[in-house]
Amino acid sequence: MIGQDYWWVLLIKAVVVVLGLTTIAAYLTYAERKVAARIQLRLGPNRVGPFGLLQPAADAVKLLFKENAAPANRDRLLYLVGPSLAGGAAVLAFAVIPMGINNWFNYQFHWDIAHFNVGLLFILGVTSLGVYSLFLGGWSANSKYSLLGGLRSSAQLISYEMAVSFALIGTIILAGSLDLEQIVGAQQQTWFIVLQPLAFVLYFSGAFAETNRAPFDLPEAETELVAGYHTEYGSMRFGLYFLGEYVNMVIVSSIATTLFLGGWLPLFPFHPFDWIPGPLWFLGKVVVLLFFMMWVRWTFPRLRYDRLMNFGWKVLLPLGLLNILITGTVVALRA
Amino acid sequence: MTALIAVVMALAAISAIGVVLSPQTIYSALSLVVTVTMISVLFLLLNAQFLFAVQLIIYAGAVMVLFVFIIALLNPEAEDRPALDYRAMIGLAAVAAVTILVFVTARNGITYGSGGFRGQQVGAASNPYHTFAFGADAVNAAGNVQTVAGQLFTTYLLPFEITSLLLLVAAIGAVYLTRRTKEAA
Amino acid sequence: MISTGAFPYLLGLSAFLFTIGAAGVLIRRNPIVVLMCIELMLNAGNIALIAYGRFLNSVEGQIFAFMVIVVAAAEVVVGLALVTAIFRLGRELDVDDLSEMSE
Amino acid sequence: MNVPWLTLVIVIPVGAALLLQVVPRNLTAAVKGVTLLATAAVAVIVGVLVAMLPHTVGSDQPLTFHYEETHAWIPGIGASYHLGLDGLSAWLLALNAGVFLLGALAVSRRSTERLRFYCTLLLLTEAATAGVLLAADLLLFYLFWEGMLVPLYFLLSNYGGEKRGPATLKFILYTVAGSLLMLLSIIWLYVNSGARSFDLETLITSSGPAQAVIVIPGIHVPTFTPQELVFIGFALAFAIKLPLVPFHTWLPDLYEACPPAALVFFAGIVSKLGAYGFIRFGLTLFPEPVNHFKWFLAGVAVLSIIYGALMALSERDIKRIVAYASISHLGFVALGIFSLTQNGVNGSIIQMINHGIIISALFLIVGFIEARTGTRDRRQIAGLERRMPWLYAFFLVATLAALGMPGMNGFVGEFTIMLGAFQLNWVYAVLAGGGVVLACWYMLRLHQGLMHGPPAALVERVRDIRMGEGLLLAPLAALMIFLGVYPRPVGDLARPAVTQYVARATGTPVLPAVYS
Amino acid sequence: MLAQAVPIVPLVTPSAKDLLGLLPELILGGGFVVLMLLDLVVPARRRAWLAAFAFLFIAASFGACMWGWFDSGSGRALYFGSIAYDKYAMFINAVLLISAALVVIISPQYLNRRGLHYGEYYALILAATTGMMLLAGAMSLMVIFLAIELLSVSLYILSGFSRHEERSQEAALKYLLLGGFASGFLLFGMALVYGETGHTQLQQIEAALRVSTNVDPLLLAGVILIFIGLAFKASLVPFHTWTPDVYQGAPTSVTTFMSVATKVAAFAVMVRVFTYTFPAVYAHWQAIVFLVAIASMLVGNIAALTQTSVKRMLAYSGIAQAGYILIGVAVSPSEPLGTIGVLYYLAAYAVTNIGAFAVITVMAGRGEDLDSYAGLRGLAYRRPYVAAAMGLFLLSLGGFPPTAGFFGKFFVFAAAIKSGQTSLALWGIATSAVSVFYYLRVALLMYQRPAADQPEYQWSRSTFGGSAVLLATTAGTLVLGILVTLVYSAAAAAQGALLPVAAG
Repeated sequence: MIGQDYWWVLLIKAVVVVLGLTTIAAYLTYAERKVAARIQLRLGPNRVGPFGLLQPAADAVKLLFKENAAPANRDRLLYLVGPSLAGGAAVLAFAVIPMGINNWFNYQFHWDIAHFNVGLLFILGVTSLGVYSLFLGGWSANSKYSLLGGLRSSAQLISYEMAVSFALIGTIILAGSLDLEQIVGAQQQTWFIVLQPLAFVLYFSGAFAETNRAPFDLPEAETELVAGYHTEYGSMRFGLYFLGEYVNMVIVSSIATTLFLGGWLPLFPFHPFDWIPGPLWFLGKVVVLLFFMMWVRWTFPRLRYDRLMNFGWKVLLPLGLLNILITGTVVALRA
Repeated sequence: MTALIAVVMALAAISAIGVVLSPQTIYSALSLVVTVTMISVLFLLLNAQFLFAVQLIIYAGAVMVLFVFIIALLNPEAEDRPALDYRAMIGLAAVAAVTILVFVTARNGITYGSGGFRGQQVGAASNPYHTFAFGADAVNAAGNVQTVAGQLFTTYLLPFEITSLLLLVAAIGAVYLTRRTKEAA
Repeated sequence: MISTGAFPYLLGLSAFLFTIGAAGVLIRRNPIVVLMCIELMLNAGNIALIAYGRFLNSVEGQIFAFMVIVVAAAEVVVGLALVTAIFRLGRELDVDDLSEMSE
Repeated sequence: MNVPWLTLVIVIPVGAALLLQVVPRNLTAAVKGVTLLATAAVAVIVGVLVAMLPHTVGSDQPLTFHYEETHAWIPGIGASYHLGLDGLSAWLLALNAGVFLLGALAVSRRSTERLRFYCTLLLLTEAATAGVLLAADLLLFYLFWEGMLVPLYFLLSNYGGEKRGPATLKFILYTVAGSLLMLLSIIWLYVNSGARSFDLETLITSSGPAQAVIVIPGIHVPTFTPQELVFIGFALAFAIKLPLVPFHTWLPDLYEACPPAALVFFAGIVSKLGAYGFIRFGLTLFPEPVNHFKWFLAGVAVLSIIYGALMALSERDIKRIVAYASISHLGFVALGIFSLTQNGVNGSIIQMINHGIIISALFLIVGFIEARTGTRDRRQIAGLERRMPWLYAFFLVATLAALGMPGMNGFVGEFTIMLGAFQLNWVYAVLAGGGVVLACWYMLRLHQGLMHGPPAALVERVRDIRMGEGLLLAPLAALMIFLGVYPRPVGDLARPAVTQYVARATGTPVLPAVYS
Repeated sequence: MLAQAVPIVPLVTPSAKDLLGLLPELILGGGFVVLMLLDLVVPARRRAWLAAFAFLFIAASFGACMWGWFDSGSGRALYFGSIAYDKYAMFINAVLLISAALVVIISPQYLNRRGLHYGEYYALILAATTGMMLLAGAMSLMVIFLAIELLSVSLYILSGFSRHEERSQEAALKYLLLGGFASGFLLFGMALVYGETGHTQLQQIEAALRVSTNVDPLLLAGVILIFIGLAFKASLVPFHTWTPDVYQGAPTSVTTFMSVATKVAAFAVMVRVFTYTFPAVYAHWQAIVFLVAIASMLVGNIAALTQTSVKRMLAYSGIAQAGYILIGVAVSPSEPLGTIGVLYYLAAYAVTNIGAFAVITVMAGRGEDLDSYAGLRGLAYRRPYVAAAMGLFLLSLGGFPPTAGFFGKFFVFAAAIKSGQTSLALWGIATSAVSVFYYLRVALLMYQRPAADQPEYQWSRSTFGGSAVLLATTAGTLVLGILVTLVYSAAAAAQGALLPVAAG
């Protein structure tokens, strides 16, 4: 079931989430530059607004007003479809991420758009569509660099999706449900990062690859592919891809939070920690993970492509299977 | 909700036409992506959540990507035959006829009457295997993933095992057929 | 959710997809597209299975559909492997031309 | 007497054929030796069996089988391995053994090239024809009947004249079509008999009365009853094999293309099997249809007699002349059968034996002539009398026998048949008599043309037949004369069986055996 | 909202006894996996070992079949009605296993000559046979569908096994596309039947159809679509178009296997589904089966007349043979002789056709197939025994006694007449007469002297394996043609114990 909300509540939730995600994504670009600057002993953006906080807005204006330069023999329709889809799948997946439950005046309010009894499956299903955006971007431009980038990214995404899904199954076994709220609820005592450390590492490694971030950012490797699948994109169309990447980051962090870091649950299940509302806990954990991703990006070298694929198939996947095997055995023995 | 269903079904149908009539292979493939996605939504609406996920992950996320991949790699040229020639016209007429016929047959209440589906009534009378042991809404109450999974590994274990063999065969075959050997020219 | 009244429409859609897939197999020549049309037919079968299963309160439909998806995946993998192999041998892809042997 | 003699008759040739496969191909003497030995052994066994066959009517059984062997074969459908010998088949079996022995003797030593294959096929054919004559189970009968075609096909298509390809195909297609219809009829009989058995004796006793298909109640519409249709299925198969006139077209072509040595047994026995089938199965299983159709069938037989004779008159190729003569003679056989009288059927059996002997001799002679002169055109040959006195003598005997000269065996058969035909209707007998007159004409003309007058150019250098060849013809000629003077052995042996058959066909009760 | 996750349906796990009943299939499926692993360790020069291993597995599975045949516990459905453990399945399994064994024996020589000797071959043969055996026992629409796919996918790959030959690859692709097309029909038909009866298990479908009074058009559509799907696999007219091209393009040893085993499995399931599950609607599907049978006999035989390639001729002849076998299905379901006839015909067809194809396989030269009629000319002069065997197979295909083919035809014709459908038998007989023409034409060719200008064809020497197979098939053809009751009584026993009807 998708939920029992009134349709207008749903609408409001949806609008808020979409706007919120775009804003967060925009500010993540700012954060990334700041973090990069700190790591490289620089200042980062600091001209537009206080501490450069308006920089994302300025970027947005710039991208919007730039002239559209597009390859002449592109596939006109798909050239437009590609960027439009970017981030779409990710936003859709966010619809079922629970950020808390409140009971207001006998109205049970779920901090998500849709409460869905097989939320995890929904996420896995929807995120598997993300590949098309990259692929279409790479293919439609009719340029070999973008094509190679597109193909690489698709291959990479598919390979890692397997590993990532396997990593998640351990948590499902522990929680005994696919309902994300129930999975969070099962972490009341112990977060799954404690019970499933290997799975968390596997998932998050895979998540880097899924979001095309360093050290797995082969599809858009500047030095080899001149930025990969979006080489031939400019102005706001490029902006959409850019935005999509950061939305993706938010999503993978949210999933990791929900499945491994106890979602909206406080760090410790007692006062004063549980005075802080659940959604804030959730956001906090997501922010920590996002920072971690940026940190990694600016401190790790990039893998070679074949190593990347090997890593996915020959390390992550077997380990994921092993994790399932161990978890399943333990759960079966204890039951 | 009815509007949603109608839109989803219409999109599925239109994109299916696109699969057949697109002059370019890649458009066919992308139309098929839309079709399978819409079908997955239908599955969701039909309370088959597990199938929804499987449809998206396997079909949209893997099978269709493979298609798109191969098309991009091989880059087959557009067909020289016009997509909408007389054969296509005949085909589409047949499609329309069959669809309407099936619709009318199903609509006329032969398949189901006031007492529910005929298969259900007849089945209930003749069933030693508890397939209908779930009450009318047992499937709907909790996620039916559990029900499906439970049945999959007990009653339908044999078919399930056959699929594993099938996948193994397909994998071996694909590797064999695409493997480059020294004697390859 | 979906009421019984929608059933004829679902079955109609299923029949539509099935026949259009079948028509596609017959009128298209590119093997990749033909393969896609076959997928369309299998999907149509799945819709029918799940729609029936939903209104019969039976899980058999879903389980069957699941198996079908697996089968379809296996078939596509082999089919595309063959397409690649033929392409590598340097042939144009055209079903009507796949008749080197018929004299 | 627990030795399965009848099985041995079938098995010995098959075993010899298998044995031949391991004999080295170039050892022609060994190949010939094995073949001869096998055919001779069969001939001896058959001879003893026929000599010892009791001349009695079975008391409690519808048919009079001796030396019976019955084993379950396909018990699930009631098919059995049932062999038996009676007065009807005994002489034909003897003829069979004889012509194959002749065939084995007549194999030319010079054509060593594929002798082994030839001998294999000859032996297999012998086994199949013997099986046809011995089988008392319909399915088993069909097995041999159809199986016979296989070696014959290879024989005809591999060793023959230039036109053998189309001729063989024509023959095979004709006969296969006919026998497949017979198969259908056999199955129908089986299904509708109620006894669920293929055994001839069971089927005879259990076949129900024919039910007429009533198209419009109260009005007689000439339609066929199911049983009549089934009979037609059988009759077509037999008529093609015999052959009766509209189905005869394969015969002259095939005889023309057939190698002479093979013709000895092909013409000698294979075409008799159609007539044998008519008597054995047609008369017993379908008494009513046979009675119903006898006017028509006898008419066809008369047509065969006259047509064959007229065609023989118009031909120049001596082989074809003999072939048409054969059709004419077989018409007599058919006429005898369909007269449905004791005399007629008895005459048919005698005539079958006689014709087997005569036609074998004629084809041997034709073969010798062709081998020596290199032609078969009767107008190019003349005056052989002087060059080949021995051949002349044998040919004279055969000619006289063929045209039905009293004192020769041909006369006995034809005369008895005419008696039967007369009992049926005098018109048939008169017309058949016309056939005899024509036979005199064409046979004497042929004989005169070939033998008398000044020698033609082609005849200048021919030599007379050798000793071995003469020894082939001598027993045949002796038999022609012997059976012409003393035909009783054949008639006596056949009479008990014929009594039964005719009684069944005409619906008259079997009379107590009157042995005179 | 946090509903507790509790199992809704009581879960019953299959018992271990079920596993035992599935032993033949398990051995073969296990053999498939083991062979794949062995392929990794066996050196390339010793790949014949793999054939030996495959043969061992087949033999073991055959042993299990024999055990199952005499097991008194058989005659029931395993895995909750998914698969039958009855004599019928064991009969078909035995035929399939013998075919597979014969193919495995002739393969090493052929594959070596063609440079195709890879370990996957044997593994895939085992996988395909497993699929066919599962199909023979299938008692649920799901298992039928999956088993068909298992065997088809294996055969698609095997058809394209000659990787560097366009003909083989194209044959495989064509086979796959049309096979997939057929699967679509099959699936849609199954969906409709499932929806209208509420079941996928054949026993329950049969019971449901018996109970129900009115017949829904959608149900009939489903039945007919299932028939179409199966007819594709059995290559019946008008769903036969793939057959000649695929038979010709695929490596001959694969064609040998495919031409026989697929047909055996397809007809096995067709009998179980149509004769024993859908008898209640016999009146509705009879006409279509009837017409398809006649069309197959006509088209197959007439098209075979004009062929000049042996493989194509045998392909069309196979179509015609399928038409004859279908007679056994088209007769009334209450006529047991129909099923017995199908079983007998299948056994006869298996030995004969494997023999005929084995001759082509054994005689194949290096790198090319013995394909044209001209290539066979004069075979009897150089290889008299092989030619004699081939002649025997052709006669058997033509239905001459005393060979296996005669009794195959005899039983189905008898069934047709017995159930009052004489016209079917008449069509069969008319087309049989036509078929004699082209079978004997080839037979004659072998015994003709090689023409003076004929390019000398490189016939290979038959190896031990090839000779063994030819000897076995020759013996089988004769045994089935003379000692009929051996197989007939087995077929009758198999028919008598056939699920789902035997149980209810």
